Amino acid sequence: MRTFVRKLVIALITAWVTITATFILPRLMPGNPIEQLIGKLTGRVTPEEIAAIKAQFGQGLNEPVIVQYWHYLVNLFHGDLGTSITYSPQSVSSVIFGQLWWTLGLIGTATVLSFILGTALGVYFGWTRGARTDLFIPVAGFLQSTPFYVLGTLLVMIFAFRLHWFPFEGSYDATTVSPGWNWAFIASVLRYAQLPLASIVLCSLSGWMIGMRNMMVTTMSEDFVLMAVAKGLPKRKVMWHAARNAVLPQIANLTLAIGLLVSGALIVEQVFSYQGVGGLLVNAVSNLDYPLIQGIFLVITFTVLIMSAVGDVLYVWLDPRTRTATVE
Amino acid sequence: MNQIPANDAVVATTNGITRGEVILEATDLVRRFTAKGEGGLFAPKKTLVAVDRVSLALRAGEVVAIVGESGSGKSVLSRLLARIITPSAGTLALRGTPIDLRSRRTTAYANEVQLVLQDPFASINPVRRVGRSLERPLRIHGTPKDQVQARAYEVLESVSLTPPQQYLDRFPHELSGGQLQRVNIARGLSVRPKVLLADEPISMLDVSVRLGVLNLLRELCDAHLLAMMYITHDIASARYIADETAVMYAGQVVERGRGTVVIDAPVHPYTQLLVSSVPDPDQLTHQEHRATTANAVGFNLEGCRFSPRCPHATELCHTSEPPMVELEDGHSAKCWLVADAAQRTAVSMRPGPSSEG
Amino acid sequence: MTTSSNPVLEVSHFNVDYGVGAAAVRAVDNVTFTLERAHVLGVAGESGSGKSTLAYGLTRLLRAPGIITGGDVHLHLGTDADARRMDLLAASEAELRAIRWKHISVVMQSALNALNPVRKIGKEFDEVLKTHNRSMSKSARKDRARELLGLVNLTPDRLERYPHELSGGQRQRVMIAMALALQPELVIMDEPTTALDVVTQREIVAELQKLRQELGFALIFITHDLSLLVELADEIMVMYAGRIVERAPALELYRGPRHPYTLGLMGSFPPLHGERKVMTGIPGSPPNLKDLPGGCAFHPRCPYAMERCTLEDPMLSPIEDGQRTVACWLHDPSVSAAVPVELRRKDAALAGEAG
Amino acid sequence: MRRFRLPGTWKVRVGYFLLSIFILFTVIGPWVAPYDPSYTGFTPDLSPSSQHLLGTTLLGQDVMSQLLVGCRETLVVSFVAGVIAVVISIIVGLTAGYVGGKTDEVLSLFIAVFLTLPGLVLLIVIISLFPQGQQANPLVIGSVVALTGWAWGAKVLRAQTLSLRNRDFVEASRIIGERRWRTIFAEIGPNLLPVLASSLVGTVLYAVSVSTVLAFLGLTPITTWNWGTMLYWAFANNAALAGEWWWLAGPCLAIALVGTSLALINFGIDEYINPRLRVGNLSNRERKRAGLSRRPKLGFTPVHRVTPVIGAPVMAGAQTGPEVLATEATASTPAPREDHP
Repeated sequence: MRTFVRKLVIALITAWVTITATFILPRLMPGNPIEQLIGKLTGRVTPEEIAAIKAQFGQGLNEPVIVQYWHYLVNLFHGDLGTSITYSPQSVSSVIFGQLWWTLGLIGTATVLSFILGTALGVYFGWTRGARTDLFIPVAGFLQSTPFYVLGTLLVMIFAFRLHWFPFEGSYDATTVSPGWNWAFIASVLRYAQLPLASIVLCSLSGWMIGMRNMMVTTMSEDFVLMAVAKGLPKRKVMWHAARNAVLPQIANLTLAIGLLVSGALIVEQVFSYQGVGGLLVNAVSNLDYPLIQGIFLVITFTVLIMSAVGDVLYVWLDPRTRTATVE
Repeated sequence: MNQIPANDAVVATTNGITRGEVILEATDLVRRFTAKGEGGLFAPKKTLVAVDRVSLALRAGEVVAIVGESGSGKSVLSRLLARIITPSAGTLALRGTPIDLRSRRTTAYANEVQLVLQDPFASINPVRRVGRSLERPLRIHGTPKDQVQARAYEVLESVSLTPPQQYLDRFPHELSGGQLQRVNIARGLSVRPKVLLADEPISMLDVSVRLGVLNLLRELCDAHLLAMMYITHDIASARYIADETAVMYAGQVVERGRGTVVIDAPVHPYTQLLVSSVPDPDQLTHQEHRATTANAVGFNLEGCRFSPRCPHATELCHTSEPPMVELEDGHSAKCWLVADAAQRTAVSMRPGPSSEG
Repeated sequence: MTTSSNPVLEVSHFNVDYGVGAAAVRAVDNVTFTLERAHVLGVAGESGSGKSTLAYGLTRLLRAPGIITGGDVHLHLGTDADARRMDLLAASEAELRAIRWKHISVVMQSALNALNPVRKIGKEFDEVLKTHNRSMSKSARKDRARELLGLVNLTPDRLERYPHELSGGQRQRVMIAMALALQPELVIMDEPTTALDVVTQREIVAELQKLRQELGFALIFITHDLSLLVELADEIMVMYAGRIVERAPALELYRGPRHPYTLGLMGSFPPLHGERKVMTGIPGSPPNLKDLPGGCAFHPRCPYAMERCTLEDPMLSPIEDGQRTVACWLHDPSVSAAVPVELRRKDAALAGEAG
Repeated sequence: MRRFRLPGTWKVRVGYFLLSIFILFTVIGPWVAPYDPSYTGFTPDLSPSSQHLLGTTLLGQDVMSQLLVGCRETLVVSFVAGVIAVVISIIVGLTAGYVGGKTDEVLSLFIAVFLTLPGLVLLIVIISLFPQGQQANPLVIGSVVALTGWAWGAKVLRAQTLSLRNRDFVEASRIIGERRWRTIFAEIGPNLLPVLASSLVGTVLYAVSVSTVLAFLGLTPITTWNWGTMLYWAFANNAALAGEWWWLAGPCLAIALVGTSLALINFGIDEYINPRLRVGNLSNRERKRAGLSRRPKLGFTPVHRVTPVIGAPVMAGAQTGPEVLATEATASTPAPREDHP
């Protein structure tokens, strides 16, 4: 229980830090970026919108900061992230949620796939360590240390441009299908998702794999695994004894990995011109669309928080030792 | 071995210390720990009493053995005496001078009271050469630089690591357990302390080298008139080395006595249990074992700590803490069984803790 | 011991190396012995003497880089009617799996490490019973697990516990109960009580003695505590630097050791009775297997060492009408030197006078 | 644990070799670059040739020169980030681990929060807020990257310090009266070196990837040369679409190789920190040399009868060539030590 409460507290504080950081950062930055922004925007947007942006970032307001903060929190609580500059007059939340599902789909599938595949491979490579399969480890190291987008670029070059096996950009074939719950659209989405997915999975899989392999090797030197052999259990059961324990640190590392994976996925979206929050973020940055940047940052952090909360629940569920408080 | 002087009139002195003189005296030392209870953030905190009103005196040239199982508080006691842990209550006096336990431990105190730890493989920094670990205490205690090495040689020789130059440049992993424990003892001795506390110094060693280290401790105690405390769970080794033995259970001293009396004629049921549990090939016949299941949980904090496991426990034992009763010269036990009838009724009238002074 | 012939385990010229080729270190060297049915063999020795390596090597459970480099190990399975002699070193993985736990079981030093931390105790019992007896029903398995816990004085509610929720003594009891689950002919225990308090150790040893009489399994019990072995074992084997240096019936070994190392080992345990006197233990340090002295490995620490000891390694040879064996030149008939009195007495009341 | 020296496996050696090449180019890159990387006067869109080893860009620039010149900025930013992150993680991790109690609670929370925040996104937010001029400063970029990347190292350091703090030698140094800061830095510190090295390598790896992403996205100035800006220009000019693979392959491979070299070194550090990854099994080469046919499997000790004469004393030192035993015995075979009582 204590672990649980602790994780909850950490999640809440992270959420609060994120929210507060998005409030403070634009106000703290040297050179007053908001003034610069407003200068650039003059003429492009209506005076009302400029006033709204000014209000959001505390420019030209006589309210004390703490009151601004309160308004900010109240707005946030109502799901109001302000108005996007680039996509004006759309609200930031509607802009983000229009794209979020693409990103969530990609990230979610990639996380699950890479975790399961990587862990399974790690179990195998750990079990057969000392065999020829050890040679895969440096290869995995190469993949692990290659940034997602570099691998994505290579995949595009080879499979899309050279071999024409896959489409090289976009999320679906906009010329032939239209979005909706129809088979043609779904098939197109699945086809277009393959390369981006492959590049994310290939890169993040190696991390899981190396981690799991090392944990397998470490766990296999524990007595209880030898004991399982001594009991005459069949190989797969012995492997399970080891894997069941070795997977625990993997899940504990989920928090870290998800953060990295999400960041990577945003960039991959960019490489493949895949629809989603990544493209939105780059657009927002190049257009100095601060409300949108803030919104994306918040939404992504919350996504990561929720995903790592799932990991934490999974961990407590899998490790009985965390369930009982022990007095040291 | 020449342990208890046959006659107290045979008085040896070194550095102005007389054999048998009380060097370090602890009175009613208490150490409580608070631990988080079960059930989330808001659970009440539990207080654990690791050391409960322990009094003892360490005398020059004598070894006091503290015997107890793991969790009996014997290691905490040694750290209280070394002042690495601050006592919750009680007093300490070094050569008659009371120590202010609220102040920081001074270098001077560290100079007088040294502690040798249990695990020789872990208690010397693995990335440093042995010589450096040995010279550090000397440097801290202000030995001039040019004398440090000479003293290190001297002290290595005194623990029979000869020739010393062979050991100074080695790394800990290059030495055996027995050699490392000697280095460990040498480090404790290098600053010429008056008190040496040894926390299970032989339990991690190979059986064949244990006796050598034990003998070394005894010799050093006699030669330098050290006041020594020897902590162990091995009763036989306590019997072998000690001038006085105290048995600890659940943070309290439950029986103590001079010489071998505690082990040869134990009166406290716990000491009896301990002694009868030691494998003893010479007495294979009477192995009938007093039924005391270790499964019994917890300590009784109301009455006698041992009463839940004690085969002789009465109602009184469960409700009221027994006093430390003096049986004969220097032998006393904290048990209602040995308290005579008169005392029993007298004390049971006024329940409450009482401890020996 | 050679007269009766109902062995459960026969070991001859057994060698175990760590590593291969030039880097190999011999951890068990030329070990030969026979264990009779329902007997207890105690193996004593210090760190690095090869006693654990021997135990794990015999069962072929030894981890890499351990390699069995020679000898034979035969296990006699089953009752008299369908008895079968199995070559453990030639056995395939499947054959080994089939006999493990059913015929040989193992108890390790630390029960905490030997129990899977994320599994309930009941699950571990269930798995063992299920693997080796497919026809057993789920409720029958559960009943059997309860019964087994009862054997070692534990209540059945422990089945629902995780290992970390039990005390050290309880865990070790669980391990012993589990080792007996399939009524094996041979149980190997590697320092099962070393990590426990002396009172708990006493209780477990008492239970072991009781169980052995009831169930009649043969036991190899490994420890560095000779006194414990004298109580528990029928026979004791003393190992030094990977070899057996002495083997004798337990009490005889205790009352009259023949090898200087055994004598020294006994002189290393202060007694619980009698007058206190200075004892010396064994000088020097345990040997480094990577760099063993030539000749008898014990000679640098041996107070009786002769020139021959530095040159030639003594073989384990029978002495005193084959009742016991020892590997020491002192007892060699061809050596003219007189055997010191402390190494030939029949019944010394107490060991430890020598040294 | 001994002195900190990485195991000399081929992985580590290859890692060192690759990394030292890149470090060499960091130093001499701009001097050995054949041309000015910004010079646009060459024939555009040339595939690799002896004149232009990595071809030219669509804008008529020499790719090789860009790669060599860009190496410096990329690696400098990454190492600056790595060093700053390690310094932060030492301060936070060591303090949390050694001081413990409330301090630890607060710092751990701090670490946990930074671990959860998606680093790159935070980075983008912060960088986008910086004024244009300062975005080019490697120190600024390095610091910001470090700010989002120190938490992992701090977490590992804290855990390691926590376990070291309870080790007997730390207590022993307190017993002899050592001062607290000396205990932390002189006694615990050296024991943390492998973990520190690992977290430095990890952070540099992270920084290489992240700083190039920033440039690639055009978030840091695109007018200076580093591998990120090379990719930016390549993508901006649709190099992939045009089939100009050399334009992309250079920076991509360089980034991947730097990453790989660091990952390989990290394998070595892992094996050093966790000896269980190292010992306990025989390498293929050892096995083959000894004529052992199969890989040892857990719980099935191989039987490999090598002693022709039963009972011949193999280890009897003097007789059977101690020189053979001495050569490798200390290096590769773990001491067959039984557990301590």
